[in-house]
Amino acid sequence: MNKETLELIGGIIAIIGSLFLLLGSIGLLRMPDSYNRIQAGTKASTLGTMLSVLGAWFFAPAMVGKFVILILFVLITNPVSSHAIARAAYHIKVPLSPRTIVDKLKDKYSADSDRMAYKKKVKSETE
Amino acid sequence: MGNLLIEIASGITLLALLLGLIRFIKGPHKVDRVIAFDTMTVSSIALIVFISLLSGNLLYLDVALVYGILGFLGVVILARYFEKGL
Amino acid sequence: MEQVIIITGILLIILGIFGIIRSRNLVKIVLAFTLFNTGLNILMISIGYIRNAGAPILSQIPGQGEIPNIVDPVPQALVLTAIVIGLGVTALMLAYVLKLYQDKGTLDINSFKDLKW
Amino acid sequence: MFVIIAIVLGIISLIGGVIALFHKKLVVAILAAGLVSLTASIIFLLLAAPDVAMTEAAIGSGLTTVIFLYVLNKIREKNG
Amino acid sequence: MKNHFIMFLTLLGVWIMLNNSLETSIVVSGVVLALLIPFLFCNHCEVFSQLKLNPKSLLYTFLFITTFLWELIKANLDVARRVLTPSLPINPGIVEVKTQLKSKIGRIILADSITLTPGTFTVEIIEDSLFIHWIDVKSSDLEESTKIIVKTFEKYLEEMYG
Amino acid sequence: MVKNTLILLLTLGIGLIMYDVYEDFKFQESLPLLGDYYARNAASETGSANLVTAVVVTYRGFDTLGEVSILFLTASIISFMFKYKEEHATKKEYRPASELLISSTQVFTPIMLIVGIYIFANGHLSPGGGFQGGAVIASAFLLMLLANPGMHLSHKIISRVESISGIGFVLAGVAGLVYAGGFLDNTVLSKGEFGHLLSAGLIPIIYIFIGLKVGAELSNIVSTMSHLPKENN
Repeated sequence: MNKETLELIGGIIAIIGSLFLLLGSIGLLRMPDSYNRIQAGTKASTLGTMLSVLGAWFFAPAMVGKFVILILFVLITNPVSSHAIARAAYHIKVPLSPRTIVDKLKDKYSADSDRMAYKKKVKSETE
Repeated sequence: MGNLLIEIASGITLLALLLGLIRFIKGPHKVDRVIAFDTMTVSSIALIVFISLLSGNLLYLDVALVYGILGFLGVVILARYFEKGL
Repeated sequence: MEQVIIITGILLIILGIFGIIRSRNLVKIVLAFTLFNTGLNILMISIGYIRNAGAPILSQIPGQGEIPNIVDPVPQALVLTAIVIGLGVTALMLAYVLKLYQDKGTLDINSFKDLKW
Repeated sequence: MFVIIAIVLGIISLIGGVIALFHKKLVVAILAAGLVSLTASIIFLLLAAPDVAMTEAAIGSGLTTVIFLYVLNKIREKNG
Repeated sequence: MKNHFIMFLTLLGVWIMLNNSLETSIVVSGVVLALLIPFLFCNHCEVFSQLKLNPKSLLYTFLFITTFLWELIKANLDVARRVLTPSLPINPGIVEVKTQLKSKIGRIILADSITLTPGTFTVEIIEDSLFIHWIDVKSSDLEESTKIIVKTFEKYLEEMYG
Repeated sequence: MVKNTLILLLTLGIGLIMYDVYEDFKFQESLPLLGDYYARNAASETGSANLVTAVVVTYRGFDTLGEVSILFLTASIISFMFKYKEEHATKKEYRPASELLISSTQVFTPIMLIVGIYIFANGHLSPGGGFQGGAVIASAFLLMLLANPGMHLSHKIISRVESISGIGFVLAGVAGLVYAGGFLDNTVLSKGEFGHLLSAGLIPIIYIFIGLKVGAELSNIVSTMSHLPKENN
């Protein structure tokens, strides 16, 4: 494997990754409500960033540690942020799009007593 | 050859950033703006990596590393603010 | 590239000053101050920029009479501390804003006329 | 290539600044200020100043936002 | 104790990969730091204590990672198809699924994997039911959706963490 | 109406001044005098690869000392203004964080701390240093506060870390005065091999002190702001 071939492979992988980033942004524009925007936006861009960093690794094979740790950081931090914002969005009653078929969480949230019990349980756990 | 490919890739990433900005301007609800911000942060990590390759200085990767570990904090803070948990 | 960045910095400074003068809300004024701060930092860094020069991190000790091809490190060292100080000043200003709000119950700058005669 | 990157980042940061000044909701304004900080960090990187870019990244991504929001939280609590 | 040991290994690995070299000074300082940090800041952490350390669980970890990467790429292509089709063929909804995992680390890995594969993500976790937003609801029934969404990952995670 | 016109006129005036700045802006073709000196000699005098670090820690060390004390002053003013009183401490009402966030915090916090330590221990080799590392460490404590808003960072530990690192910083400076050329001269220890972790004399040690001090101060600010009292006391 000479340097030219490695750079060609890396460049193609990086372009595929950036296409995923573009796809995430298009999804962000086209989707009808916030939850679907989280689906398209943050997730496609996670894979896009991972592929871009992987492609960049072919250009500097000696820096393997930094690229691996960058991919790992993106992989472990992203689901936490998208889960947190989705939970907050449901809590402040961001409307679901009219195309939604089923909403199982609504029954759970409307039963106030259940929610209070859940709250108490979590509080006792954290203290 | 390799540099040309990376330039194309960073051009596409810039286009993604601009599309995210459109959602940030339009966003009917504040949650939509937060999602657009999150997407732009993640995309800019890729942009920083491309810049470090184009300028030939691999020490710039440390900046991308800081964004990788701290980028999610802003979104979590805003989410906790919205759900009255701060 | 340098012209574009300098125009960005200058426009951010003008925007910040305009916001500081025009806004009524105290929190908005602090926000405009941070914008002003960012624009000023960008302008100060671009003073030390030299075309086609690298970052001020050397890979080996330069020999006798040899000048490495790097940008000026002095403005960068100044801006480095300015950003951290900026965070401290912002926190202090926001603490005062909260104290004023707890006293008067409003954020409108027009209602703080105690020293006006 | 760097020229194009600089132009796009300049546009994003100026639009972010305008939103930060003229939007009615304070939360959105604070978020837009975070956007300005994000682009400013990449602009510092283009100017060959990685130290400054890292400072801006470490401080602008979490600490500035949280200080604004803690104060805003208290104001919101009092207004009910 | 087990938690501290695994945390030590993780932190040492992170330190060596950050420095990107295996010199003696870096390894020694890494060992010192990785011993110090869990003892100072992690008195109440118990995330890693349920981890099993035997050859079987290592094998299942490997299988899990390959499955996860395959699912990630497959699901991304699926969402790409949906986004690029002009009529936008989506069918969203929030469904409830059950999990049998009890350990904390297993639950966060399960929720993270569900969130990372596009098409599904976790909105809320209440006790042992997860509420999933699904971009294309195939079935709103509890058992049916549990079988489709959770079982792919859970069978590996059960072997790994119990 | 009059006010709006005045504001517009003022902004226009500032715009004109700024336009003048832009017109007269000359791009540098070569390094100015001071920068030239640093570029030639800083690496061989201090042994540090990152020249910004050399300037911040040794050549302009007094600036850094003043800067750190301004930060200390800010943190203490804020905590005096909103003094935390045990008897007035009401139970904070908040919605608990989700289980995923609470569990992930236990994994992320040590990793963030080690990234912060990496950043300020490698200040003389790669971009980074005490200020950035301190900010990352403060962000780690911020994440703990977000997952668990009722938690109190111990003020005793924070103030001890801060005062010890402050004293260490000054002592390192005095050691330079006694054993080497001047205040904060870093050649007390040997310069070591260029480009390795243990090199550049005292610079890594001073940066570790600065990093701990900045981290403690920023954590103090964040912790005070997170427990703001509801009413004026």
